[in-house]
Amino acid sequence: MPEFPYPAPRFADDAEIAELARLLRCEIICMTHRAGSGHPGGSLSAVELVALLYTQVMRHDPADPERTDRDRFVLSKGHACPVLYAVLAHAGYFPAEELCELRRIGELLQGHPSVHIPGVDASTGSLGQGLSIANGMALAAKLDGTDQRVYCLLGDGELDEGQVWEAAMTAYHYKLDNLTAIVDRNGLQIDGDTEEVMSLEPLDEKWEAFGFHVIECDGHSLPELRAAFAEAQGVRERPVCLIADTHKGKGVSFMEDVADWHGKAPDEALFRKAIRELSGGEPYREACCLKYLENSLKGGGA
Amino acid sequence: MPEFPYPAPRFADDAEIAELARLLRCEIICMTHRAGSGHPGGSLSAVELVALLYTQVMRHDPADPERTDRDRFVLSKGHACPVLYAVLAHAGYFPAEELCELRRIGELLQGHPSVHIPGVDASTGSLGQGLSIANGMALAAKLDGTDQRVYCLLGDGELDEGQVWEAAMTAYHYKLDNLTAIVDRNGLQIDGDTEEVMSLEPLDEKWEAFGFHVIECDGHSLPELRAAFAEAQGVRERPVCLIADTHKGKGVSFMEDVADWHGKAPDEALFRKAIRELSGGEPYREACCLKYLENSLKGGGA
Amino acid sequence: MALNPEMNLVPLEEAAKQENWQACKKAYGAALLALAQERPEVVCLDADLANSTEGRRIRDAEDRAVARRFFDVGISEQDLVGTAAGFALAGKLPYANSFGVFLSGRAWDQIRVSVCYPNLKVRFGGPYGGITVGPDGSTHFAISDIALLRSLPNLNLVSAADAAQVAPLMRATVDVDGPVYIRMGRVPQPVITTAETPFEFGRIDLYREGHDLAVFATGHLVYYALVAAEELSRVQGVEAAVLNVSTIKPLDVETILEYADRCNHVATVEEHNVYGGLGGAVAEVLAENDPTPLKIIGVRDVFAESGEPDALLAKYGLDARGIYRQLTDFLDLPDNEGFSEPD
Amino acid sequence: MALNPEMNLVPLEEAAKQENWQACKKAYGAALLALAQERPEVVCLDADLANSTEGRRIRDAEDRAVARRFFDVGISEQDLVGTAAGFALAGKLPYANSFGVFLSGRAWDQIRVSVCYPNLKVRFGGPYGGITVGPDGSTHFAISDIALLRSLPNLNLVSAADAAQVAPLMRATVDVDGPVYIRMGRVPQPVITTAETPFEFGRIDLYREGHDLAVFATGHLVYYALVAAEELSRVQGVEAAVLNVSTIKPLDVETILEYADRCNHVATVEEHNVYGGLGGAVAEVLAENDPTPLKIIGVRDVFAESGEPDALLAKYGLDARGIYRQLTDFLDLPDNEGFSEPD
Ligand SMILES: Cc1ncc(C[n+]2csc(CCOP(=O)(O)OP(=O)(O)O)c2C)c(N)n1
Ligand SMILES: Cc1ncc(C[n+]2csc(CCOP(=O)(O)OP(=O)(O)O)c2C)c(N)n1
Ligand SMILES: [Mg+2]
Ligand SMILES: [Mg+2]
Repeated sequence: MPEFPYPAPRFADDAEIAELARLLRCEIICMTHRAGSGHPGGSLSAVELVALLYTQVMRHDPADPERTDRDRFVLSKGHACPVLYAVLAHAGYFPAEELCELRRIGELLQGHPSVHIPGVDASTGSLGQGLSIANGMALAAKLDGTDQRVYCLLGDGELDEGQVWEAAMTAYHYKLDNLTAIVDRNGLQIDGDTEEVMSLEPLDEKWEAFGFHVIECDGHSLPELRAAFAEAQGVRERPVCLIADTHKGKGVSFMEDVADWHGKAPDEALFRKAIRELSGGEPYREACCLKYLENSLKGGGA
Repeated sequence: MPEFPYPAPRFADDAEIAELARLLRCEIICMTHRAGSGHPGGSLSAVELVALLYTQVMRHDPADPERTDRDRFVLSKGHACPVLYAVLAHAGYFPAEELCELRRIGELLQGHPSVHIPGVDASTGSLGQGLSIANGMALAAKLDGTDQRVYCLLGDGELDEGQVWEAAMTAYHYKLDNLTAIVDRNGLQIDGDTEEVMSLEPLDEKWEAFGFHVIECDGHSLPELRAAFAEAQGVRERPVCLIADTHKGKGVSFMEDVADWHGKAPDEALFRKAIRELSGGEPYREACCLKYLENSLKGGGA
Repeated sequence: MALNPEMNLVPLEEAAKQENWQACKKAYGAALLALAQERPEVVCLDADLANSTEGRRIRDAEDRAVARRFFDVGISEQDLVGTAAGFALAGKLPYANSFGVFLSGRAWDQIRVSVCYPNLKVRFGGPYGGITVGPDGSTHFAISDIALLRSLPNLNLVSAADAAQVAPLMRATVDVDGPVYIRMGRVPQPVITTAETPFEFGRIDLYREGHDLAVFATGHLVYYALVAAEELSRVQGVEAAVLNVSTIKPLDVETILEYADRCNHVATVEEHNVYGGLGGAVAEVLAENDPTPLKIIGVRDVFAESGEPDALLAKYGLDARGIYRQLTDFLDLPDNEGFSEPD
Repeated sequence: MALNPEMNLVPLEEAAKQENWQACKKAYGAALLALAQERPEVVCLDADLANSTEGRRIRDAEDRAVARRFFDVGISEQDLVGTAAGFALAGKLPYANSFGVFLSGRAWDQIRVSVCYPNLKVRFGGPYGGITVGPDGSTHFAISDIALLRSLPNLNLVSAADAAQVAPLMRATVDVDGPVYIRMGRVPQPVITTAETPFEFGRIDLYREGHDLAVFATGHLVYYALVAAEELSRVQGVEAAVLNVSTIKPLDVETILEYADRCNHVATVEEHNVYGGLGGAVAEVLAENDPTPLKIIGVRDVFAESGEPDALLAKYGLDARGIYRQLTDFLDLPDNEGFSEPD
C-alpha cells in the first residue's frame, strides 16, 4: 500500500493548523449563512479537534476515499457536519465549491452526514448512534489485526442518549484500545446548559466507571490536543475518552456560549460581522464560500 | 384515607418473611412447572427482595389496588413475574388459584406483567423500560407533594440497556429521593456470566457516577435488606440504588447460579426434586399450585 | 363545484397568501398551554427540543404552577416515553413531544410496551412530520411514522390539516381513553380551516364536493389537494371530492366507502412513504370492502434529500402541481395545460 | 387440484406429522455456521440471545477462526445494530440477531439511519416472528415487524415458509447489495419445502394451483393455508391457488397481479397485524393496479395473549380451520362441515 498523504508534514506546525482552523470557521459561517439553516454553534466548537484529526492524527487519502486501511472518523453529532464538510473539501475529497451548496436540493452536501458524500465514514444525524458504529469498525480492525484507529466525536448533550452508554460498555468489554471517543464538552445542548437540561457531571467519572481511560484537555488548544491524541494512542487494552473542553460558537463573538446559535444561520448583517471578526490574513480569501459570496460582501468590510 | 394494611405487623418478624419466602419459591417452581415455561432463575433470586417489599416496606392495599396514595413497584425485569404474581396472590390481589394458570390462554396471568392484572403497577417485559416508568411515578408524587415511594427492580443484565442509564440521569437530575432502583445482582444473564457477556463492573461506581446513593447488601439476607431499605428512605435529594447480591435460582440446588435455568421450566422429576428441597414445614401446604398438583406429587415425597 | 360550504373553510386564494401561513407546532404550543392552565393533571415532557416542539410554552409559562409541570429529560426519547407512561399510571395526563421521526421511531418499543399495551392516556406531540422538515434532510424526515403507529393496537393517530385545526383536535382527543399521537408539520403552512369548521375525532370530513374522484388527504397536503382539485375542475372538467383525514386511526371506514362508491376512483395524499401509510390504510379498507381503483400519492420509498420544503414537495410530486399530474395520469386524462402558468 | 408438482413439496400428510416439524431458527444457526465457514467476512452479533437466535452456533464453533467472529453486545439492541453497521462499513458481512420484536422495534431508528440510509450490507436474523412465540405473551410477539420494516427504503425483507427454506433463502440473499431482514418463526413448525423446491429472492412461488381464489401466505402459515385450501376443495369444491411470499420486500407485483387476475379473489395470510403487513402490501398493489376483492387474514389489531402456539393460532383464527372459516366467509360459501372432524 502506498504511503498516506495524511498526516501531512506541513501541518506539523501548529500555526498551520491554526490558520486552517480559521479557514474552517470562515467556511462554517459562510455555508450556514448561504444555506439559511444548519448548525454553526457545535461546528465551531469542534474546529480544532477536526482540523487536527484530519491533518495530523488520522491516516487517510483524499484521492482514494475507499482505501480500506485508512483510519476512520465517525461524526456522531452529525448536525455539526459543516466542520466535517469543510475539512474534507479542504483536503480534496470533493470540490470546495460544493460547500456553497450545503443543504440545497439536488446537491451533494446533505443537512446531516451521509456516506454517499466522499470522505464521510458513516451516516449520522440521529444522535447517539455513532459510537456503536465506531465500535463495529474498531472490532473489524482488531479482527483483521490492522493498526487502524477509529475516532468518534460526540456532543455532550448527545450523551443523554442511552445508546452511547450501551456502546461505551461494548467498547470496554472488547478492550477497544484502537478507539477514541471524543466528547465536545461545550456545555450546551438545544434547550440550554447541559447541567440545567440534564445533568452530566461528574462526566469524567461516568466514563471512568464505564471503563474508559479518560483524558481531559482544552479542546481549542492545539498543543493540548496533540498531547491528548498522543496519550490516547499509547493506551492499551481499553478505549479512550477524550473530554475536550470547548466553547460552542467559538471564534464568533456573538455566538460564543450562546445556546440559541445551536441550529440557526446568521443573517446578512451577522454574517458580515462574523466574517469581519474571523478575518485578518490571506487564508480567508481561500474560503470557497467567501469567494462565492464576494458580491454580497462588497462593502461589508470582510 | 384509611390506614394501609401493609406494611403488615405480622411480618415484623423475619421468621415470618422467611416462611413467606419459602412459600413464594414453592409457588414459583409450581407455576413454571405447570406452565411448562417461564423464568424460575431470576424469580428465585428476587424472592427476599419482593417478599420484604410487599410485607414490610411498601404501603399498599390489596382490597383497593387502585388507591392512588399507595407506594408503587415496577418490575422492570418483567420476566421474573412469577415472584410478583405469587406475592400479589398471597396478599390477596387475586385468587391464588390463578397462579396455577400462568401463561395459559384465556387466563389472567400473562407471561410478562400487565397492568390488567390486579396489583401490577406497570406493564413490562421488554427490558430496560421500567426505571423510566418509575421516574414518571416518582415525579408525579413530587408534583403532588405526597410521600409516596417508588421501587423499581432491575436485572443486572438488563443494565446493558441504554434506556436504564437515560432514566438514571433523569432520576438524579430531578433529585428523586422517593425512588429506589434495586439491582438484582445475580451475576447471570441469558448468555452467561454478566462479566463475560458484557462487563458491568465496577457497577457501584457506575451508579455513583450517575448520581445515585449506592447501597450494597446481601439480597437474600432479610436483616441486611431491612437495613438497606431503611437507609434508602433516609436519603435526601438523590435517588438510591440498592445493589442486592443474589444468586440466580436461589433455594433450588440444581438451579443455583446456573445460567441455563434462566428461562426454562423444571420437568416432572426436577419439579419434585425442587419441591422436596424447599419442603419442610406447613407453609408449603399453602402453596396453591402444590394443592393443584397434589396428585402429581403423590409418591413424590414433597 | 367548490369548497363544501358546511365546512366554513378559508377561500383558497386567501389560504395561498404566504403571510397567512402558520406552523402547526406554534398552535400546538398555544393549545397545550391553554389545556395545562385548565387541567392541573396535564404535564408536558420534552427531550431537548422544547423550543422546536413548543413545549417551551409550558416551561416558560408565567404561572409557576403550570411551569412546574414541564419536564425536560434531555436527548433521550426512550426515557421520554417511559417517563410519560409513569406519569399516566400515576394519574397525570402527559403530553410528550419530540420530532416525529425520533418520537415514533426511536421510542417505538416504549410506545408499544410502556404505553399502548397498558392503554395509557399518554399524548404524543409529533411535529416535523413528513419531508417538509426541509434542509435537515433524510435523517430528520418522518415518512414512516404513520406505518409505525398504525401497526400498534390501542393507539389513536390524528393529523392536523393546518395550524387552525390543532387546538380543536387536541380538545377533541384530550379525554380519549388511551394513547393519542398528534402528527403535525414543521413549517408555516396554508391555513384552510376556521373556528367554524366542524371537527370530530374519528371522522373524515368532506372539504370539497365532487363525484368523479375522491381524494383523501392528510396534514397540510389537504390544501394542496384542494388546489389540485380546482385545477382538475378548471382544466379537465373533472370534479374531485377532497376529504380531510384528520383521524388516521381509528379510520372512518364508512366515509371512505361512501365516497369510493360515489366516485369510483380514489386517491390518497400524504407526506409519507407510499408503503404502509394513509394510502395503505385506505387500500386495505377498499380491497376488503369495495375494490376501487386507487392512486397512492406520497414519497415513493426513497430517502429523500435536503432542500427547502416547497422544493421538496415539488421534487417528490407532492405540491399542487405534482398531485394534479399524478391525478390526471391516474384518470387517464389527456396531457394538458394544467398549472402551465406559475402558481 | 393438488400441490404444484414443480415445487417438489412435501405431501401435506407428511408435513402434518409433528415429529417432522422443525424450527426455522435451528436451520438459521446451521446455515449461518456454514456461511461463516465459507466466507471469512461473515461476522455474527447477538444481544444476549445467542442461545435463542442460534447465534451460538458461531460462538461455539469448533473452528476458532469462526468462533472469533462472534460478538455478544449484551442486552442492547440499538448497539447491536449500530455495531453491525460499523462492521459493514469496514467491509465485513454482519449477521445481527435478536427476537424479531426487539430487533425491528427497539432498534428501528438504528436500522433506519445507521443501516438503511447508507444502504449497508447488514443482515438481520429475526426469529420469534408472529404470535407463535407463545406463552411469553404480548410483549414478545412480533406483529408489527413487517409494517415497520416495509416502510424503510432500501430494506429487503424475506420470510421463511419453513425450516427447510431458511438456508436457500440465506444463500439467495447473501450477496444482495443492501440490508436484508430474515423473518422466522420460533417453534418447530411443519416443513413443506424440500431441497428440490425452487426458490429465488424476490419471487413469489405457486405452491398450489387453483383458479377460484389466490391465497398469498408468508411464513409457516403457508402450510396452514395449504391445508385450508385442501379442505376448501374437498368440502366446497373451491380451488384456491396458494402462493408463498418469501420475499415481502421488494414485492413480486407481477405474480400478485397475475393471480389476482386469474382468480378474481385474493386473500393474504400472515402472523402479523392486519394493518400494514403483507395484507397491506398486497392491498396497495391490488388497489393501485387491479382492484380485486381481498381478505386480509392476520391478528386483528389486538395485543394477543399468552398461550401455547397452536392454541393462539386457533384463537386468533390463524390455524387451518380459522383460515378456512375466514375464506368461506369471504367467498360467501354456505355454512358447512369443513373441519368438522378433529384435524
Ligand atoms: C435522536 C435525536 N434526537 C434529537 C435530535 C435533535 N437534536 C439535534 S442537535 C441536538 C442537541 C445536541 O447537543 P450536543 O450533543 O451537545 O451538540 P453540540 O452542542 O455539540 O452541538 C438535538 C437535541 C437529534 N438530532 N437526534
Ligand atoms: C428488550 C429486550 N431484549 C431482550 C429480551 C430477552 N431477555 C429476557 S430476560 C433476558 C436476560 C435478563 O438478564 P437479567 O437482567 O440479568 O435478569 P435476571 O438474571 O434477573 O433474570 C433477556 C435478554 C427482553 N425481554 N427484552
Ligand atoms: Mg453541546
Ligand atoms: Mg441477572
